[in-house]
Amino acid sequence: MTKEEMKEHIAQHLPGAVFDETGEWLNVQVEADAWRSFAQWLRNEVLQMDYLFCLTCIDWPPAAAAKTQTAAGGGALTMVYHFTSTTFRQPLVVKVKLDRNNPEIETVSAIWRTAEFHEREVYDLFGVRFLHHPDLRRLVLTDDFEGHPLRKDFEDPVNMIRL
Amino acid sequence: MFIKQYISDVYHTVASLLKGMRTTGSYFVRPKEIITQQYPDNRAQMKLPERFRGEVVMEHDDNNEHACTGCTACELACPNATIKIVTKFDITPEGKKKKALDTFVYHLELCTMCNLCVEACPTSAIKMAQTFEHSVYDRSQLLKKLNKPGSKLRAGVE
Amino acid sequence: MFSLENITNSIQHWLYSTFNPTMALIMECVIVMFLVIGLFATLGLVLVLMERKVAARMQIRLGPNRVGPQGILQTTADTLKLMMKEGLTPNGADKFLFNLAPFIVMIAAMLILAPIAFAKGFQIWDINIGVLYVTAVSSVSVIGILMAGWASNNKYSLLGAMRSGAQIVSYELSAGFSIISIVVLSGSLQVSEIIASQQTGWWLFRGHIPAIIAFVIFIIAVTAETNRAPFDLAEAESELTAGFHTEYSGMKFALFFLAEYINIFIVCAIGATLFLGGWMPLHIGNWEGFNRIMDYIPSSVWFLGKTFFLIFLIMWFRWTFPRLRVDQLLSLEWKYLLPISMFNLLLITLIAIMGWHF
Amino acid sequence: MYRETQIVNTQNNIPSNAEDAGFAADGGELVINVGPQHPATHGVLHLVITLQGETIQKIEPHLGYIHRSIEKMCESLSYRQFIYVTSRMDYLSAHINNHACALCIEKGLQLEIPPRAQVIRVLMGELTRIASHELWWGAMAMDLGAFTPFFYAFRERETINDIMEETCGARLTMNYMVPGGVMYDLHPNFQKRVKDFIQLFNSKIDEYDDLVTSNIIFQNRTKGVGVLSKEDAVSFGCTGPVGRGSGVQCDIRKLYPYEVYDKVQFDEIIETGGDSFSRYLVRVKELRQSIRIIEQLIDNIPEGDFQAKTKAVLKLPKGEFYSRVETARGEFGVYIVSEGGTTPYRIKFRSPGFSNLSALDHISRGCKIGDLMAIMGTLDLVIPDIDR
Repeated sequence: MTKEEMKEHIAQHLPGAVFDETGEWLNVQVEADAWRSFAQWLRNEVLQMDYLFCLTCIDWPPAAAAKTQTAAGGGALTMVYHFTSTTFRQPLVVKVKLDRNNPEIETVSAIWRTAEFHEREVYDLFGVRFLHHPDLRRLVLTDDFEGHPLRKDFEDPVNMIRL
Repeated sequence: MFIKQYISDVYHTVASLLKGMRTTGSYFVRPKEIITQQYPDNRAQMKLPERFRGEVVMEHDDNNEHACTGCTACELACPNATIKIVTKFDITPEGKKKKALDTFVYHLELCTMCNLCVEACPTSAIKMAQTFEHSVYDRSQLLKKLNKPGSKLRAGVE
Repeated sequence: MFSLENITNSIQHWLYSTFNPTMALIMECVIVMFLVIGLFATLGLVLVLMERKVAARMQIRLGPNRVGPQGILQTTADTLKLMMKEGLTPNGADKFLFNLAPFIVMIAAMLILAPIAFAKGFQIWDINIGVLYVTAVSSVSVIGILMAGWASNNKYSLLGAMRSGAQIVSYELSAGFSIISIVVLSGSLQVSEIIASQQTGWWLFRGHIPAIIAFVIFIIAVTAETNRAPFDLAEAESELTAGFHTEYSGMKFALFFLAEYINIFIVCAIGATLFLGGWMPLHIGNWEGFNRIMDYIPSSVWFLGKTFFLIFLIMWFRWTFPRLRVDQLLSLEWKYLLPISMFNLLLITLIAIMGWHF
Repeated sequence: MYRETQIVNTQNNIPSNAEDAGFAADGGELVINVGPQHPATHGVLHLVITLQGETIQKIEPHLGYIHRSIEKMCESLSYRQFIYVTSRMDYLSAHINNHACALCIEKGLQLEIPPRAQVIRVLMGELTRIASHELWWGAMAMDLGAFTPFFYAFRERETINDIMEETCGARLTMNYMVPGGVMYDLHPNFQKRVKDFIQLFNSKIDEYDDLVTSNIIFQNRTKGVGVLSKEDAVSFGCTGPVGRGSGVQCDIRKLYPYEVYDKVQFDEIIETGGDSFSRYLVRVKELRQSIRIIEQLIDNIPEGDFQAKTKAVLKLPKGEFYSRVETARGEFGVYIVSEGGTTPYRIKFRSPGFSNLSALDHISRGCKIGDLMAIMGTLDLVIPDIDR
């Protein structure tokens, strides 16, 4: 399955999707509300995206967000999902933009089981709340840790080495 | 049929176990195969490869001169803030002020031996030494000054 | 010819001629006590060193080589270190049982030494039910292990102790069957008579294939009974850290450690006595000349040689095989060893009744 | 910092007894803590295991004991500098991790790598893979109670370490990779020593089979233990020998060849059993495949530069770059978001161990506690790789 075919399929299913083909792989941007059903479709329908090989988040604080014109006002957190299909072997990148002050998104841990740990990690380091996650707790940091270290405005005066 | 299976099971079990015992047993009777190096005793014969990275040193020649111009390229290249270069201003014979190295501070305790500073050095003033016995009783002993007291820049190095 | 029998006899003769019989008996007991304790200490040191050296050679290493010439004083130094160490008792432990357990294991090991014949006529107590006594007393040590595991108030220890309990109880059966098969062949429970019955050749060779099968089963079963790898589930270090002795330290730990090696020595000594003729030199039928040459080697050397050969075999197992899982351990016993040894006992009885053995 | 061990109910309704952490009155479950210091975890992994007798009901991994937030650290390091940090993640395949970073930077810079550097990278990568699998093989056998294989494995691994030391200057965390090539040229002795190693390895590899693979106790310990189905392996994102042991075709070297992997002949080992023994077999067979790759390349190292010309200060163009490589443990991915500066804006390391660990609970339910050692051994977890 080529990039173009994939793009057509997605555009048919989700007319509101925004594509970006500057990178190596096809990028799709979807709304947080549409994410859960879109994920189901990705996994089960024509594209057969059964392998989620990377799940992460990018923080765009207001200053950086204004510079890149990716979001308005209070900045954004972008969830990035890297998929591939063991049938077609064509990677796809899905991005979901979240409100930085109140980041919430539906979990996909029931669809791809690897997401359970990855989402816990993102929750831990970015503070994104995954709705209906079976076991949403901090993964690597202690339970009483304050703040989310991978956010750009996080400062640890003790442990951080700034060069 | 069952009995046959049972006996062949037992036979294969014993055979596989004996095969393993043959391997260890053959090493038992061949002490030549022993590979132990008796480290502190063989220190004299031990030769580390010339590329081995043990610690950063600065080379001084017989006139107590080094090649460091104090350009801080190594300091910038270092990922862990291991190197700190203190510069001073020398007066050249022409009466101009010239930046020169005052102290080359090297934190061995922070160093990861990544060799990036040596790669970055434009005058090959520093290099990696093959020493590796770095243990000391106090962490402060790991803070080193690499340029020897009274040393100065070799003539002709820019 | 040099013989330990002359020494023991002359000492006994001297004691009974100098003191009254009660006093002489007490003196004898004291001498035996010191001998046993001395033997324990020496055996512990020698066996631990031997294990480390054997392991090192198999693992292409040198092993201990720093303390003393060729490292022979290494275990002595280790023992000194362990004596100096503080014997901790955990807070939640049952203090009495916790401190009692290592001694129970140790005492059980000491008791089994009684009927073992170290050389011709060099035997503490030639009881007429020697073999039965050995099998009975050897099961006492499991109580010590269970006690240690339970009293430690540690989950790893408890799991280790329970495994050990299940293991020792089940493997005693097949060990018992192998022992009985020799009793059937020799027709006596007395250790000295079993050895004497091997005058014309060891039971391992005279008893045809069933005797060899019994010997193999005996070796497997005693390896399991002494909690040695591949049956060291009670202290499986990758699963249960150190099993039942996780919480022990200092000399109490050393006692467990020592008892493990003493137990190995004892079971190997029993194996050597039953299957390889104890102190009896290698005799082949009626080759008079050959037998006479063999007799020139002292009987104690024969006994120790055979025992240490078996010990080496058990060490060889340990440094070659992976560990079994707990259910496999039990299925090996109940599905393989026990049926085979029962059938084997039948064959041996047949051989003994028909007099088919050599 | 002390951390409460809490058992959270997920699917199976297991009563939580965190305060008691011991013998619950109902059901007789036993909760034991394996780790953070435990001989079998090979690092500071903490597993809270709920047992029923000796049967595992539930495993809950607690991570973070060696979390250094490398991703955050890399955000303040320049593109040349951050490569060395990745050696500290999966320290057993340090070279391959560095390779992934270098590839990602080169993708951003659109650098052409000299053919000599490509071959050197692949050679070093395969040597690293052998060294890593050797260590795994020894440690796996040791977990299962056989101590001797460990020393035999280390004998071969030591030879590789010596080769590495001679050419790269370090034994474990080589930092031999720079954007655009490798740091130094090969040492003159390299080819001869690698050939000697191949000879040594070929003469010893059969011992491995005699000692462990064909051993009946070992086979019983691993066959049918920790079965991971093909669908689950994909869903859990298991890659490397774990995925291939379950029949998933997931070798990045075959699927998305990088450097010269498309020019060498080797087989992707796939076993369909999905149990611990299949995973074991995949790794042991991969040892021979790695040797095969090295044999093809060692006599055909092209002449030329070992490093492409690069600027002193690297700046990646604005954009996102992702590179995937096959480490000894599975698929390792580097995701760089660049804003055009000298440091990455955001960097994410997709480590294979993290995904493989997430399958641990699923595959070890219902196994004995002794099986856990076989499962953890064949998952081949490296804890700094998981925590990052």
